[in-house]
Amino acid sequence: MEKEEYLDLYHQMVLIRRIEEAAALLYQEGKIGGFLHLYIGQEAVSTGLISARLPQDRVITAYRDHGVAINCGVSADMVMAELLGKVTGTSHGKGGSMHMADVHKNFWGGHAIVGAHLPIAAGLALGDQYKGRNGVTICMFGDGATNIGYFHEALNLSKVWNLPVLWVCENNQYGMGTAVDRASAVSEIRQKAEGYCIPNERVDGMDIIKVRQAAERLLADIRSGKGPYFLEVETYRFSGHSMGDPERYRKQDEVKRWEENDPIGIYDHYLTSNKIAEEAELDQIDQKVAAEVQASIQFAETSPEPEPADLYKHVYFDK
Amino acid sequence: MEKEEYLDLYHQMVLIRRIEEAAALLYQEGKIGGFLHLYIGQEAVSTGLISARLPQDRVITAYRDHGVAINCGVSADMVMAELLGKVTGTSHGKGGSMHMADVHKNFWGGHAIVGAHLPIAAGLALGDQYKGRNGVTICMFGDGATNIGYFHEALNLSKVWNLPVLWVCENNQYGMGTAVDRASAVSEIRQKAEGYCIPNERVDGMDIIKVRQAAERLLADIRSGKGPYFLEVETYRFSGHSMGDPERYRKQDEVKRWEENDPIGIYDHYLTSNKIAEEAELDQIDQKVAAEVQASIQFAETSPEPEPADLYKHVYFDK
Amino acid sequence: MARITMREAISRALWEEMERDPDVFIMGEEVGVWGGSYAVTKGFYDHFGEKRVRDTPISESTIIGAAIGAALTGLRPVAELMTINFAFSAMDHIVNQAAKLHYMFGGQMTLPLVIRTVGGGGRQLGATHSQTPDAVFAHFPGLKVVAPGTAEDAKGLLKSAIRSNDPIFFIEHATLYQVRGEVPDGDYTIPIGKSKVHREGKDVTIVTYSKMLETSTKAAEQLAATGIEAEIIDLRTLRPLDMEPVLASFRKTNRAVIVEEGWRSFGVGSEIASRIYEEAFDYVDAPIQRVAQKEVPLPYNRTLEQLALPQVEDVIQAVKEVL
Amino acid sequence: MARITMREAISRALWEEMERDPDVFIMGEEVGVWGGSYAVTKGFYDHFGEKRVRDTPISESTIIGAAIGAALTGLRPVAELMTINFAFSAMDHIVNQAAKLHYMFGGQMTLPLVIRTVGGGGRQLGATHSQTPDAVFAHFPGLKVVAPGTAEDAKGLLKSAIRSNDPIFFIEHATLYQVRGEVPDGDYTIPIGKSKVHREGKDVTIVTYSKMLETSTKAAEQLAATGIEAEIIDLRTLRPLDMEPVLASFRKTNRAVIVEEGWRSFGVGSEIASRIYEEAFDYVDAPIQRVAQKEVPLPYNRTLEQLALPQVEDVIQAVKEVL
Ligand SMILES: Cc1ncc(C[n+]2csc(CCOP(=O)(O)OP(=O)(O)O)c2C)c(N)n1
Ligand SMILES: Cc1ncc(C[n+]2csc(CCOP(=O)(O)OP(=O)(O)O)c2C)c(N)n1
Ligand SMILES: [Mg+2]
Ligand SMILES: [Mg+2]
Repeated sequence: MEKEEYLDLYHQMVLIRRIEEAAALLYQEGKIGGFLHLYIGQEAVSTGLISARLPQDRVITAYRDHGVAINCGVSADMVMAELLGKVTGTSHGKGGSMHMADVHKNFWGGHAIVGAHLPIAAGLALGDQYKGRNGVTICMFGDGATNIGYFHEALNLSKVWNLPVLWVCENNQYGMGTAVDRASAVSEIRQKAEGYCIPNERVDGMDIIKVRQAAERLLADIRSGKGPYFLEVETYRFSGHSMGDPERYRKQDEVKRWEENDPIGIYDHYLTSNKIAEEAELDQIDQKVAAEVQASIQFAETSPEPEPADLYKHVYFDK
Repeated sequence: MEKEEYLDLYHQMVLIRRIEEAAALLYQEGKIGGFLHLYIGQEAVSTGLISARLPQDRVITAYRDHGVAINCGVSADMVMAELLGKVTGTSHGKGGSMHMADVHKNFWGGHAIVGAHLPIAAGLALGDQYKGRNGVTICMFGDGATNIGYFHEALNLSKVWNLPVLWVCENNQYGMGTAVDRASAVSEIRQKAEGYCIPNERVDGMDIIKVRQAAERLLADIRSGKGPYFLEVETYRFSGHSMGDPERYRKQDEVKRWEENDPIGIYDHYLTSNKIAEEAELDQIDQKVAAEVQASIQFAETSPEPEPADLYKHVYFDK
Repeated sequence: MARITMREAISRALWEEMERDPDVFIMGEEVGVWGGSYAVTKGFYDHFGEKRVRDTPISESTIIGAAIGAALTGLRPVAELMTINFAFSAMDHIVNQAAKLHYMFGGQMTLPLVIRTVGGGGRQLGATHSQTPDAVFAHFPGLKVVAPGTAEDAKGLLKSAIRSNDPIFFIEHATLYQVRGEVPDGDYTIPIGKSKVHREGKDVTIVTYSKMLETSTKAAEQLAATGIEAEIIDLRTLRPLDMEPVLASFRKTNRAVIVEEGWRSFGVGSEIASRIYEEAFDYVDAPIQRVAQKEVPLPYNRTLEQLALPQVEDVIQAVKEVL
Repeated sequence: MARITMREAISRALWEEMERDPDVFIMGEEVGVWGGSYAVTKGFYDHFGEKRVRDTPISESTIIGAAIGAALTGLRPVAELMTINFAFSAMDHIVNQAAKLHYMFGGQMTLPLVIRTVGGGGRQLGATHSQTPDAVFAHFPGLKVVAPGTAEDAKGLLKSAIRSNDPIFFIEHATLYQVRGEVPDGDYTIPIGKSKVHREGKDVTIVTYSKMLETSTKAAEQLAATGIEAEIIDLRTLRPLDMEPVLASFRKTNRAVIVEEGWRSFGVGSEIASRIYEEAFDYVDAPIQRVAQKEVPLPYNRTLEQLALPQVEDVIQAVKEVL
């Protein structure tokens, strides 16, 4: 990687963090409605992964999607506008936090039914395979999602049809309040891939470099026709599952322990200790991000609401 | 086993075979309607398995259920009557071929939605665990059924909750016309159990002695609290998937090869070569079975149809 | 009598039934350690323990499937589907298994099963998380579908559901949990399959249930201020459907408005209207009006969402049209 | 024109569309090597190859989910669900995904997707395999639901469905496959969302679709022998619902009978009846009658099953009641 790209990754991670923090405040102010699932703590995962993709690679994820949108190149403005339900948002204000997408950025959403997007991901990959395009579909999902039937069916199909999918389980230790072991027969989620003969590995999701390197290697493998691969990424969400989570299911010192592995801190340290960047350069990015987030809020707040007539738009494509 | 039991197993296998043959004819005569899935070729599986159970062990299976019903102790009369849609049938003529059950024999059906009975089986086992009863639930299903999400969810739950279930996959090489490899990422189905840390093994399903021994051992293990176990049984259906199967998907010499391993022939040979029984004794059983089947047809044909008012019975239990 | 929220009413019903009968237990996502995603089972895990308050993996089919199996063995599971939107992920087990096993096996299997779930829009959760597809579940014979609109009914109906020997799909409304109502103390039941006059009136019959009972009541109050007395019938159960109170009211008012939160087409209102026409045709003075959700997937944006959902003014408007 | 079966008509529509557009492909259980469990795709695998005629594992959610994904990339999948009873195993993907993605993401995703499936009772398949729950699918905005009753319509509607850019749930009826009808040669389409006068008459309007078109036609013929001329409207599409021909006919006859194969409560008939009353109230001379399936899970026994299904005599009886 060139220095510029290193800094870009840092920028993305910090931007995600600050957008999420701003969103939390806007939620408390009642400007954002519905559910709001923050990505704080997991920034290294999608930033590392998606930065390794080629433009033809599709990305699809669950409802914890703001960060993923940013990594796919969606602007902070559009993310914020969607959170505020404005027409300028990714989904014209119709989707909200859980349903962001930008197909021109090859970002296929933001899906709120746990696990339901895995079969869709298989289909995206099928589309590329059918047309002889060399794109890979990157499909992200949580540990909890690996217990639903959709997971099983999609993984099986991907192997039987040798589809170009990178399955990425973001194991953040909990599905809502349920610790992995209380819901899953195996604690190392990657072991599930064995049941489909899908090659698999586990990587530290707090270290963006490790995620990035794994993603590069695996995307190349899949692109060369080797079929699906399963990557388990170990991570942690620093905030509650969504806003208003009583968090009775985990101890504060567990959270603290993980927070000591803050992916941004780790990357900051990596950049400075390897002399890739100076602290001052990073500070500058921090400041730029602060301004960007402010501007995005401004953009979102001044953007227009959808028209009443928009209610009836997009039910069908054909007239 | 005592000689009597050996002979009883032989009797059950032959009875199943002859009932199926008779059913095929009655179907052609139009006396049986709907779908009819024959168990011919797989008799050693359920006979071996179910003969090893204790009375408190529950059995549940898919739509290929006539043989299972017989092995559970349902009379040929009731099976035949159900096939003919008579009130004297296992399900009062309301279920038909695919939906036989006799809860007093701890036989919980006969389920026609592929894989849907696996979660139900987990629940049956949960019932016993909850009440501190030491019954094991034996759940049988096909190779094709292991591709649907229900399979995944049920196996996972059984492990997480340590439920007393014996999962039995009857791998008869095809789900309708689809060979195992064309639909499943793994050709050895038992490998799927690895994804749930469920101990597993594969057994020759054409040899009733092997099935029986495995079942005895595994039921004892499960009963002792060791949790679920996965048994793959290799077998073959000699007839089509159901009546009217064009059988374009398999070659006649493949069928022939398997027919040379006829489970009844193998068992016959086992009994005589080990001097457990004489050929004449077995012939006698064959004759007895022929009479039994004739009598069951007689019983079914002379049994009454349900009353028109029965249409509205059993929609609800409560008035 | 105490003035408690519907959340508390439901919670108490569950608690009392679990105390009463050791075969009653709860299973579902986040019902235990978390205390229920709508806090209905808060405190249950600590009190009843993990055997009777069972957190499940995210696997809706198997939540219902396993509950069916447990019910077949004689237990009385209360299976929770976090929201009705996820019921589609368990659809086969609800409509092909729970609704049919008793019948299909000639009555030998019995399923004392309650499926509790949460429906409704209005919280900006977007199209996949805001549905009120109650009519869909009510379409299947073999299932009973209950959807209370008051705290008192919620408690009494849930107790009946738990004691019943049939599979019951029990729909709570997310935005009613906070609503308070008078609830009798202690043990009481309300029969499943009985509609009820919720408010008396002589000029028009409003037929509704669940959340829309509140909306309709507000409309009735505003109408009363203009001299129009609406009678409100609360269906409470969608299957089996008790038309008697509806017809009795209609024979008196000769005019009806049906108010439901779900989509209009192939919804609850169409069934009620058809039944009124069939059974009280000679009493019809004006075309029956249906008030329902606009036929779009519910959008996130608050203004659009509210535009799509039936409002008090829509009810008033509809009443004026039938008068 | 040729007199072919509905099976052939559907088969030809698929064949011709696959020949016309290389992005059209078929996926589902047993569509390939077996040739389709109802023989609709017999010969396709050999001709088009396994890339375009894709046998899938038994995993309904993923058949629909993967078809959705492929459609999002611009392909035109025709996903087959062996029967509509198994659609419940894919319910989330049908109603929460296919029906909503276009709307929920503000129009940026488009799903040119056809879900073909087979419904209907009458073949002694028992409760889980004999359903006609068409109304359930028609309840969801975002989905289009088509259910042809003639070979000609089947071919023309399926072609339109394949060329459409919306998710379409296409319901064939198992007992219509053998029925022959005149079908124009070569390429033609029939627009989705258009009801049609199937038989002209002046005395009563029969509104129906799919298999019940046949039943209703038989009834009309018998009625004609007694001097009663029934006009039959074939809905063909349940969503979007085209009421115009229904209303036009009703304004002429002032009497209607709605005939559907599915359960009566919360079914198709209730919606049609409600709409007629709403939109042609002044023309109503007698309460509209619904003919539908008895509200029980369909039993295996032939006599009971036929008792539960709507028969020609039921239609005649209902017509006599409205006259
Ligand atoms: C089918 C379905 N069931 C339940 C839910 C409710 N729900 C939303 S998020 C969630 C937990 C998912 O956990 P995981 O997959 O680990 O993702 P994470 O939230 O940890 O990122 C649940 C149960 C849902 N949205 N969809
Ligand atoms: C959910 C569902 N999908 C499809 C079917 C149709 N179907 C019935 S049997 C069958 C094949 C099942 O194969 P397998 O599980 O191997 O059992 P086998 O018939 O070989 O005993 C299929 C696809 C069904 N009944 N249920
Ligand atoms: Mg998680
Ligand atoms: Mg098989």
